[in-house]
Amino acid sequence: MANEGNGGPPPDAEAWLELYERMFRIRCFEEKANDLYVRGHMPGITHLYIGEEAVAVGVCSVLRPDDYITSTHRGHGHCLAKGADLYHMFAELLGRADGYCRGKGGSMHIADQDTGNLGANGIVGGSTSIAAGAGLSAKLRGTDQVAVAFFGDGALGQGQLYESMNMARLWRLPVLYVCENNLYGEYTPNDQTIAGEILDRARAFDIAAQEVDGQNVLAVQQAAQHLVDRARAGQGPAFLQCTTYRYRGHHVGDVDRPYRSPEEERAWEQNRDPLRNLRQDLTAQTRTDPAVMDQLEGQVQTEIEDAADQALAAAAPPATEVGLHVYA
Amino acid sequence: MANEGNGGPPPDAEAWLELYERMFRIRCFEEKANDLYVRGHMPGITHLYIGEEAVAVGVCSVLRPDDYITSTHRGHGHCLAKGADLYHMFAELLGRADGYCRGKGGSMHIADQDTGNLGANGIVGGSTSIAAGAGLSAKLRGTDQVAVAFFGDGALGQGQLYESMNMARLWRLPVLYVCENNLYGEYTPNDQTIAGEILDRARAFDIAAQEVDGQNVLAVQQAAQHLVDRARAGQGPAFLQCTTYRYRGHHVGDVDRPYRSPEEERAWEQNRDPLRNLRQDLTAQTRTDPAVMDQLEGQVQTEIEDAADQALAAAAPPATEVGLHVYA
Amino acid sequence: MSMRRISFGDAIREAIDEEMARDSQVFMIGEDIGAAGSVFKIFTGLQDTYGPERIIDSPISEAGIAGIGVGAAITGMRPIVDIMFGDFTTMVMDQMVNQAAKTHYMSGGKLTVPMVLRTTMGAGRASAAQHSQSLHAWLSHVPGVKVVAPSTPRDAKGLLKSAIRDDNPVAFFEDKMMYAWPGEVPDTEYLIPLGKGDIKREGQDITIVATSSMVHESLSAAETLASLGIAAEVVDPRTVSPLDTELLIASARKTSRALVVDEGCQQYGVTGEIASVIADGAFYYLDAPVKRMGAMDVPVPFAPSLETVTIPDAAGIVEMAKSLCGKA
Amino acid sequence: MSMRRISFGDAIREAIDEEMARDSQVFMIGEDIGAAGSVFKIFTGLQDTYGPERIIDSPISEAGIAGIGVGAAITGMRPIVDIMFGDFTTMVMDQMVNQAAKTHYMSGGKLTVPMVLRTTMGAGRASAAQHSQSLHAWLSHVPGVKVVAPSTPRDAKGLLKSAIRDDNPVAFFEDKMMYAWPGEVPDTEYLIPLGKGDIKREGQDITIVATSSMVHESLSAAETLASLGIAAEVVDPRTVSPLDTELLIASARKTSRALVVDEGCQQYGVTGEIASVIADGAFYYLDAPVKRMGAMDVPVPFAPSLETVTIPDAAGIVEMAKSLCGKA
Ligand SMILES: Cc1ncc(C[n+]2csc(CCOP(=O)(O)OP(=O)(O)O)c2C)c(N)n1
Ligand SMILES: Cc1ncc(C[n+]2csc(CCOP(=O)(O)OP(=O)(O)O)c2C)c(N)n1
Ligand SMILES: [Mg+2]
Ligand SMILES: [Mg+2]
Repeated sequence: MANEGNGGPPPDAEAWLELYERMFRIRCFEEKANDLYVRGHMPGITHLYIGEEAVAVGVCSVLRPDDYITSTHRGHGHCLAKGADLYHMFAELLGRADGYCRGKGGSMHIADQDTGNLGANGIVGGSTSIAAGAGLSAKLRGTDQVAVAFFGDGALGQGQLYESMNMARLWRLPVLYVCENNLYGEYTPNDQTIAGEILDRARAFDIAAQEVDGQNVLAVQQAAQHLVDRARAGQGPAFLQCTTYRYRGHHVGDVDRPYRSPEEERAWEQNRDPLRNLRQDLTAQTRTDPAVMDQLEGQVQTEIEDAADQALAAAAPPATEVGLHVYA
Repeated sequence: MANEGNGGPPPDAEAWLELYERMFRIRCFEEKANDLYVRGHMPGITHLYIGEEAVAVGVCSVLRPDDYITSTHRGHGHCLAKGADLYHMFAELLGRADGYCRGKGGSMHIADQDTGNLGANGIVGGSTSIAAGAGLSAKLRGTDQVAVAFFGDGALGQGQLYESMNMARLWRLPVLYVCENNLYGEYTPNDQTIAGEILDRARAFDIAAQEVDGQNVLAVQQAAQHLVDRARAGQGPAFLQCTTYRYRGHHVGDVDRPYRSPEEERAWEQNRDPLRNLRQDLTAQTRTDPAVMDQLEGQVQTEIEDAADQALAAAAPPATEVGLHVYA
Repeated sequence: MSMRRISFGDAIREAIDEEMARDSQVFMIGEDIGAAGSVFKIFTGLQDTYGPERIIDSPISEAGIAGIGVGAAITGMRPIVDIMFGDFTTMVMDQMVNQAAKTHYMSGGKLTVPMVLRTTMGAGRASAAQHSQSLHAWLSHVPGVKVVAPSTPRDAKGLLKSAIRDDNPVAFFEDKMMYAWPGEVPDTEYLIPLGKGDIKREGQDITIVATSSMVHESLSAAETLASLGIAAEVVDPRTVSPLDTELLIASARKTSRALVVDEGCQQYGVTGEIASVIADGAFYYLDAPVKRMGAMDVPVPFAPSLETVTIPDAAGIVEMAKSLCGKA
Repeated sequence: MSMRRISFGDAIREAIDEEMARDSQVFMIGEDIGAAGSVFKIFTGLQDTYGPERIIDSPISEAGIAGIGVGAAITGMRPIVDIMFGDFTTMVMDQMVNQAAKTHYMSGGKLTVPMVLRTTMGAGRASAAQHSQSLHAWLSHVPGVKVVAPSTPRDAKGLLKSAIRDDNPVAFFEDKMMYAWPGEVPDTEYLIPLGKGDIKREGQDITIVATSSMVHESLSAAETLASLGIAAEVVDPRTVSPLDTELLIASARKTSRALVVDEGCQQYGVTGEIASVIADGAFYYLDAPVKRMGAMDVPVPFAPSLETVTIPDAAGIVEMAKSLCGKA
């Protein structure tokens, strides 16, 4: 039972349902994104967040709208969890003028300052110091905003992360480093690329660091709440390692996956699925009628379908826009 | 008594005298370099190693001629400790054709492959991955050479160092990371630039790390011997923090030094001087007659004077050489 | 000479395979190049042949592996450093420019850096701004590095073999769009010298200097132009630096008109250098100004409706050539 | 308008002081810029006025502070990132090129990056190859970044104030040799717009386009040329990108001869772009080929006997101008 033993708050059906809905929305969004790719509607490729929903939803559930996040190439989940709108996201993935970036960014560069999303990023590790800069900015402007840097285990290979953590700690910046450890960087298992213990990488800079089950949204939420409160209170940066797993390929085109076993994939999907986890908790601990969840799922699926259809019908940006936005 | 308590080998007058001579040679070289600068003979500026002699001499005393070192902007000590010749060094500092680099490198870029010195470096942290590359090269070529990366505490700010340590550990490369912690990076005390504990920065990568009194050449030698033997035996990289102090300015032009107190400087010079330390040990423990050391010092001073005079008399490279060595 | 038809990607793999077979000093390091055979799947099988010690999967540490390449190169190896996307050369500039390019010169000719940096260039895959750049102009600005940008499988194989044998750092740019493109290569071993351009099509009316994939756009433009009575000469420098200026100038003097096409951004890019070299060297022979066609000076947009307009194409080349020949 | 005589360094400090006084969003971050007042001693006292929170001494983490600048800029601040030597911009290319330059475009115009990257350029101090480069050509190749290279205290102050107020990333290159050079600046506040060149001396016989310190070499050359009956017009673009092409072309059309002088390496550098722009735009007016004088294409050597030959100087400019005017 996910929230047992993590000494979390007493079951709150309302709140849990909302977490469930958010995670489910991300999963459906990604399934639809994959579908759009397979059906040849989406230009380029995209990286799906399926399996990792609890990380983005758990962390963002404790953030304020004016808090910042920096995201990664696998950014749809962060974007939605922080409050982005389905239609403008699909439109961006499809390269339409109605997209969040008027079609100029695409899947890997969705940004939405209205929800505090400073942007997905195509450069592994690239956003870790950008998040520190957002934290410094909040501090200089005298607000109590917090900046969260989401990054994958692969970013542990980038020196930039360490420069960022050093300065964040020196200046007690309100930054939460969220490492989404899904065991692989592209096609390489990370035991081949990471020496030592991940948490020690943060502790070496005297940064509070802890690990949490990234498939348990309640556990993620609780851990994030603690570390974000700390940062907001001026107690400096923290590091949260979320152990998780991407069910699908590195990107939508990675279907064979010779670098890992079907057994491993099945084990994660069947025993540790964040949605199934929470669904069980909802029924077992809050006595929520499964029908409620089924209905919720139905609504979300309709939302997704409508948003995707609307996006498919939207217009591509006219060639005349190519020269816009090079300079402000 | 420097070597007491470090359980070092039984006093060996011969060996200790040689260490003393090497340290004294470096100090005299630097005094002369400063003198050449002050008298307007040296182009540009240079960074003196005075006060830190025990680090380079202690570490290099356990290296073989075919082992590699990568050095820093404060590199004269490393260069001499690894076996460089006084005349060619002075000639390089003065921009003469007889210099180690035919006058093209100068103080900050002296390299001498004959003694395994892969070069001083003007880029802080820049040589840490070069040393890892030399270690990888030794491993691939099947030799048992070891590569030592000397770098200052300031290099702890460079992400490059962490990328290098991660790979060195992953592939068990024969690399010794020697951090010369002299408390300052240029004009900034390093408590303002380093979060957490220095040794933890290496341990986070599961790299064996230890600290040693950088003013005690016997202690440095003993620690280095252990870590170099380990690396040579295929047990992987190690990290040695040597606490030391530069008596003079960041460079020869830094004479006022408002960023630190004269008291602090005096304390280091009077209580922890590596030369005085060893001289005391030599007399007290090996019963070496002070006259022997005085005579040795006299000889070294003469060497230095002769080498410098010879370099002053040497010719500058003809302008026709400017286009040479751009490509091999 | 009997020929075979292979893809550009195969040509790259064959060159590396042959050089690794003949010289044990050659090894390759990069991300996902081993078991995964690179994200472009061009190295499938190579690690099986040479093992993980010579085809090294690295962490996501571009700066670090470039530095490791430098260190290995100056100590007797011939590393090939694979940087997945040319956009990430932004992270290796320090090692390439301050170390690799200058080591031979700064050491007065003592140390050499026989290293190859392989990376990609080219837009057209809806990969957006951080995975579509052609940044070969930067390293071409740096003395001490050679820069190659081949256009055909035959050139790619012959030039890469020469690059691996060259005693200087060589940056090798491969247009990722061309990996699957087929072409003829000799059955027997051959080399193509660095620094020598190649006339891909002869003509008397106008010289079109083109690099990498732009050679193919220019050749198809030349076909169209021929049907309009304009005989275009298509010249491929193949090596961007050092540039085969004689060949370019001779062609322009012959045709009295010149157009330079390259996929890097036009401003301060490759076309500026080549155009100014021709405008100077052929000044008294030119009947029209030397024109340039680089990529549009905007970040590469994601939406295909925008991306396509940013890349020079055959149609645009035809228009420009016609107007230069007074046939517009 | 009443004027004062101040040094180039003072002009930089005054611009920053005035902008920090008028706008609390402006802050500066860099190495040794606080208590030490920068290694060039141009910021003495600034930290006393604005405190360590707005004049931030950073660790030696160029990539990190550039990223922090980007993050602070997109969240409401106007950071000035100080990179001590232009040679170290090799370490900020990723943040400047993949993040700062593209964020506005990739976000479809939503996010802006009002950030100034200040750094140095120029050889002549016997600082050798890693502390003497002029690398402004690279960022000039990148759409989305503006690049400034002022030649006088007056231009420096007015342009830096405009750069700080600009909503785009601006790279500001200061020739370290000029910091002590005096010049007239207005007593009252003024701005100089980015993108506008300036005719530093009028003439009818030849146009000399020069940047940064080369403007002074060109002006003294113009003096000599005048005595030989050649009236040279010295044009200073001031902003390298975006380039004031109209001004340059108009001048060349008027004089019918042009020479471009810049201290960056000549190959694939600033002179190539400017020369090709003029050769194209003034083609039908030119009596002679447009000539270029960049730094010699070699790493900057240490020995003064070699270094001096690598930098374009007045004597060389005079010779070139004479031959262009048929007076050689
Ligand atoms: C600096 C850089 N190097 C390489 C890449 C290519 N790349 C894209 S995603 C990726 C793997 C990232 O792994 P991880 O950080 O664990 O994120 P995950 O994909 O597992 O979510 C790589 C190597 C990149 N985008 N940026
Ligand atoms: C990448 C880089 N950034 C900045 C500098 C300028 N710089 C030269 S030495 C130095 C301080 C280095 O401090 P440390 O590593 O502790 O060595 P120390 O001088 O104390 O021996 C700095 C900042 C540089 N050379 N390289
Ligand atoms: Mg991962
Ligand atoms: Mg130090």
